[in-house]
Amino acid sequence: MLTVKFSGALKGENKLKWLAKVEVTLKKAILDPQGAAVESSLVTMGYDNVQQVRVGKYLELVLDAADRDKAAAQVEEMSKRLLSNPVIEDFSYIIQEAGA
Amino acid sequence: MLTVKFSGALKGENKLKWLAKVEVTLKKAILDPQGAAVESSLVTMGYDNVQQVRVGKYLELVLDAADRDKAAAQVEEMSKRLLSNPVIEDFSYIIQEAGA
Amino acid sequence: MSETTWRKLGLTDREYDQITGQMGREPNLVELNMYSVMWSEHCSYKHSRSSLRLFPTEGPRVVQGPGENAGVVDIGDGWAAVFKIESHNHPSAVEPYQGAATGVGGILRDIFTMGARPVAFLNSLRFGNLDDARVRYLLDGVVAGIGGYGNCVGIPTVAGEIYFESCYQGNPLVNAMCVGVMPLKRLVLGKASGEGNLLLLVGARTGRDGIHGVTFASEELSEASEERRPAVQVGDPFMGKLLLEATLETIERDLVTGVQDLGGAGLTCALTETASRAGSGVEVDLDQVSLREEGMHPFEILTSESQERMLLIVEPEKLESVKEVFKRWGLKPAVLGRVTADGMVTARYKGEEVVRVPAQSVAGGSPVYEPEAKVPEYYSRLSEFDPLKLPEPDNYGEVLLKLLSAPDIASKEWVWRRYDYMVRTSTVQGPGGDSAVIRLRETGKALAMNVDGNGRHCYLDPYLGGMLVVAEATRNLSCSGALPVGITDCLNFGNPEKPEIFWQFRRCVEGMAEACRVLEVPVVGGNVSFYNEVEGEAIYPTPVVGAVGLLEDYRQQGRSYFSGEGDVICLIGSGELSLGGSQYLKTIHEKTAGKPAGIDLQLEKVLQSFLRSLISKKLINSAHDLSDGGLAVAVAESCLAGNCGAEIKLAAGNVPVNELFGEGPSRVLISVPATLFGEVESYCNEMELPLKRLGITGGEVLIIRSGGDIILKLALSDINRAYEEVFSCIME
Amino acid sequence: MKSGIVVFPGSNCDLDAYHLLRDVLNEEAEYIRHDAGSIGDVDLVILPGGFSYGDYLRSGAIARFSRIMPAVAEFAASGGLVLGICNGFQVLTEAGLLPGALIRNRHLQFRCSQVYLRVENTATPFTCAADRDNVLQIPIAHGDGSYYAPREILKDMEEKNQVLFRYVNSSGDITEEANPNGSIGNIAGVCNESGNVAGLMPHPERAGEKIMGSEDGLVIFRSLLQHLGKEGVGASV
Ligand SMILES: Nc1ncnc2c1ncn2[C@@H]1O[C@H](COP(=O)(O)OP(=O)(O)O)[C@@H](O)[C@H]1O
Ligand SMILES: [Mg+2]
Repeated sequence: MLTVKFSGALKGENKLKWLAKVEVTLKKAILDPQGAAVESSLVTMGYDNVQQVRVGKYLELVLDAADRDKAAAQVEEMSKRLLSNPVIEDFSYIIQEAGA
Repeated sequence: MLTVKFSGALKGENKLKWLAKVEVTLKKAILDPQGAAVESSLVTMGYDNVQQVRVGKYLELVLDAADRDKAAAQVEEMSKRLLSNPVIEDFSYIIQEAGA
Repeated sequence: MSETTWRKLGLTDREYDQITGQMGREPNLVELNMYSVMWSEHCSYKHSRSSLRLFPTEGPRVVQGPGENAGVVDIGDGWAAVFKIESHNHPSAVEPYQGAATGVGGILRDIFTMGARPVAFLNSLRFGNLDDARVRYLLDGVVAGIGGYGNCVGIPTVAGEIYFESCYQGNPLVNAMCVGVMPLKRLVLGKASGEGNLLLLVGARTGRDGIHGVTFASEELSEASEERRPAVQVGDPFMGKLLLEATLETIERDLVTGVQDLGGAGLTCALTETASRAGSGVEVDLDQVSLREEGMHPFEILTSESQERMLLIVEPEKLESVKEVFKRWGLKPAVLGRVTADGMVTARYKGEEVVRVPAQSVAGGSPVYEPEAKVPEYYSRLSEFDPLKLPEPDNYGEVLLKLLSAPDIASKEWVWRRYDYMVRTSTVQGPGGDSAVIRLRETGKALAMNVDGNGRHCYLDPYLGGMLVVAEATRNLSCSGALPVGITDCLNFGNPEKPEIFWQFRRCVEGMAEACRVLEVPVVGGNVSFYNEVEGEAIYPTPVVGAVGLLEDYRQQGRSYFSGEGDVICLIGSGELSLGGSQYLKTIHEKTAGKPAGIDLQLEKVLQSFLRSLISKKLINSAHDLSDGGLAVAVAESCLAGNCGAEIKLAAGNVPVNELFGEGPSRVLISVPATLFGEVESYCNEMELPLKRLGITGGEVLIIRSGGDIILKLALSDINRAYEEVFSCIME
Repeated sequence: MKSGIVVFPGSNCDLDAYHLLRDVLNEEAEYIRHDAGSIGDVDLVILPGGFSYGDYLRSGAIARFSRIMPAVAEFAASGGLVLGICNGFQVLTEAGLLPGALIRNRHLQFRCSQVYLRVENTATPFTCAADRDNVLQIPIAHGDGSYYAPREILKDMEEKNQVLFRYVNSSGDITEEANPNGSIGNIAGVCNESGNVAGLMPHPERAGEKIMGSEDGLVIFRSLLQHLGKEGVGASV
């Protein structure tokens, strides 16, 4: 399999560590039975002012990249290819500096 | 079962809608088999600059509350009681205005 | 070393003195930690060892009895069955999903460690009352965890049992059993033998999880248990599956000398036990252990209970081949050190020697206690209770429906449909029958298996209860036509340092041992779980027996349900009955009291062998063991599973409530094709076994007469509703 | 017929498929490792059930990046027959070789039980030996088996007869109660546009012997044999 190597870009001195936080949620059009189950549990527990509970995934990862844009581009790509399934899910992410 | 009712507080006119976003992650010391599997998959896919992948849960919910503090207090309580298991998980959340 | 240090680690002053005596010096902190975990109740069996010696552990088929990771029994054709049961009660009480999942993962490793291919999981569960939301949460989590691990590793979960009593409210029982098979010649033991052989650690990386898990299992649950939370581990069934396949491959290819899984007490247990079993020593370098966290102290590395790890003993020439096998499964073994001849476990860390302890002393030098036993105050008081003094119910049909919908008796399909019980396409009898049956493709034979326990009986009369549980477990096998070949047991009790609890324990073991002797089934392994108490309140004494039997032909297993119109229904076996400790008393009168019916073990033995021969001669269509709820429940269950009604008649003059709902051992309901009845009857006379002709199968109703009067008449559909729907209604 | 059964780390129904093909049907079968570069000379590729990579992240998500998958895609593109069972079906949807996705069962629980299926299209290599009115009894065992596809895609699939199996009751009716997992349109199995790649959540390989409770799963393998027989076994290679 031909794989894309990112490490090359990092060999420079200005390689930095970034923390990416990715949220993956079911598309709005898709029924979310987990969210519904959590909502009904919350209501039975007495929290009857709660609505529209949705349950998704939260991923954190650290990556090396020369700058924030490069980090973001890679996170975007990984999210599309592996971390989410575009048929059923949306994703969003933020990138923070994670120190050297 | 004695249940805590929150709806009472909301009967007033200044009832607002809040959007809570809750992230639930395994405690740092606890093994995260999913994170490990995702990490090694990313590495074989060529993203070998990625480390420390952790997979958790992401929850979104809308609740009525008179003010942000009240909303936060309730989200905190629900997170402890139901949304996470404090034995193995940590959680964090943010509260946003969701409109009326 | 100050006394607070060892006391904090759960060691008594005397035990500390014994340690210094055996070592010839004071231990350092790392060594003391190793002693602390290995001398904990969970690992050292210090309060139970002398009682366990009562079990008969030998027999013509026994290849390996207690003392190894699992028992091994010869099943002919050069094949062996390997099985063991283990508890994971305390972890499941605080994190039900992971507690149960890691329990399953742990027992799985005990089986493939021996070289056997695991073929089935079973489990025995106890919870508090289902009207408590926390109990429902625990049940749901435990079931999901058992399925989560078992389904993922691809081994069917085929049988189990679940009971609900308030004594388990804060301390549920989660006992998991695994059965494997292997060619006899493949057997490997957990021994570090051969000076110069290498020690390899493989599997998950080592983290801080589960440090002092065994001490957690060796104390009562309390508020403080919450702070022990790191003792809860997360299972990784995917890693478990890789380890299983890779380890079996190295064993098949004869690449390893010894194998030991890492369970309770982690590396400490694995190193000291493998060395002590072989009479050797080991020398390891802790820097080679691949860690998940930075800054772990040597004692943490040595006592971590991180899951999914194995220790292999390998001849140096075979190292590369072993590495190559693991590599193909995505795993990388680390060479920790080597086997020595000096009887010591030596560990180095960052170039310094941090441990040097005698292996025999750590693994087997703990004191053996002979605790005081005392008959509890409740014993005679409860046994004086006479259930027959209670008013006779006025509607037997209603009572039966109530019993069938009691969570103890009701269908557990809600539970077992969450387990993949079919994977490996060898489950020829899955959950729901008297025992599960797994065919062996290689030989055309089959293994029957089941788990049984009855805390109520053991509470009311531990000696009798101990006999009853062995009798019932093996009887269930015989009802499937299988010859019992061995049992494994899990002894769940309260705090053995309390004389009343130790009395329960001792008497149960004595009863079990006696039954095993008479019925000629050896105990080939097991587990003891003490300290099942919450704030001083103990659970019922709950020994659980996992039994394994052999069927010569997998196509010949007996069925437990009626399968055709016009068959003669009979009851064979003992006539002794009692409502004492019965399900009737519990469900209808909310009472646990009275004397359970006694057992004649000789009669039991004859009955079981008679049943097996009825089945192998194809003389009967079904055989169903009479257990909780007595005759009425057994008949109803036989009707339901085969969707076939029945009409039966009780002898006039007896008390109907006792006849219908009384419980007693050595009783089996059979259905016989009308044309074969004469033959069965005379065969039964020949064996001097009592036989009572009760009625006939057919129709869509269950009718029970006493004398001439119909005392119970229910449509199968109503019976079905009571039996099937309760569980999902409560849980969803 | 020669089958290649792909073994991913965590596959666990590979043995069952192998056993059915070899011991019950007396056909050739071999295992193909997930890290093999090619699939060799086979008539049928089976992606078996199980928990590839523990089903971590999403069922099938990690397996679909295995080294063997480009070869499977190539085999499919050249008209080769590919059958995904349960986890194998999930892998095929993740890889885009079949439309749609499999999400958490509606009731959120793993479910192991016998179900009934109706064959919706008998003109494919996987179903040509079936009768349209036949109701098949085949077991399921999965936690993520709820089939989903966006409306437009579903419409397109229906038009092209890509729905192969639907969950029905024992009399063959599509009902809510007969749907064990909340699948859209009771869909239990689908194929690609050209009909040579199919996936289903139920386990036909577990329904191949009476003693296992049903032999109805054999119809799928008999179809494949019939189809290949017509074309001549191995003729395409
Ligand atoms: N109740 C029992 N009956 C028979 N054997 C027992 C019992 N309890 C423990 N044993 C035996 O003692 C040995 C040690 O048990 P244990 O520490 O649970 O093993 P492991 O660490 O492999 O799980 C095993 O061989 C086990 O079979
Ligand atoms: Mg062991």
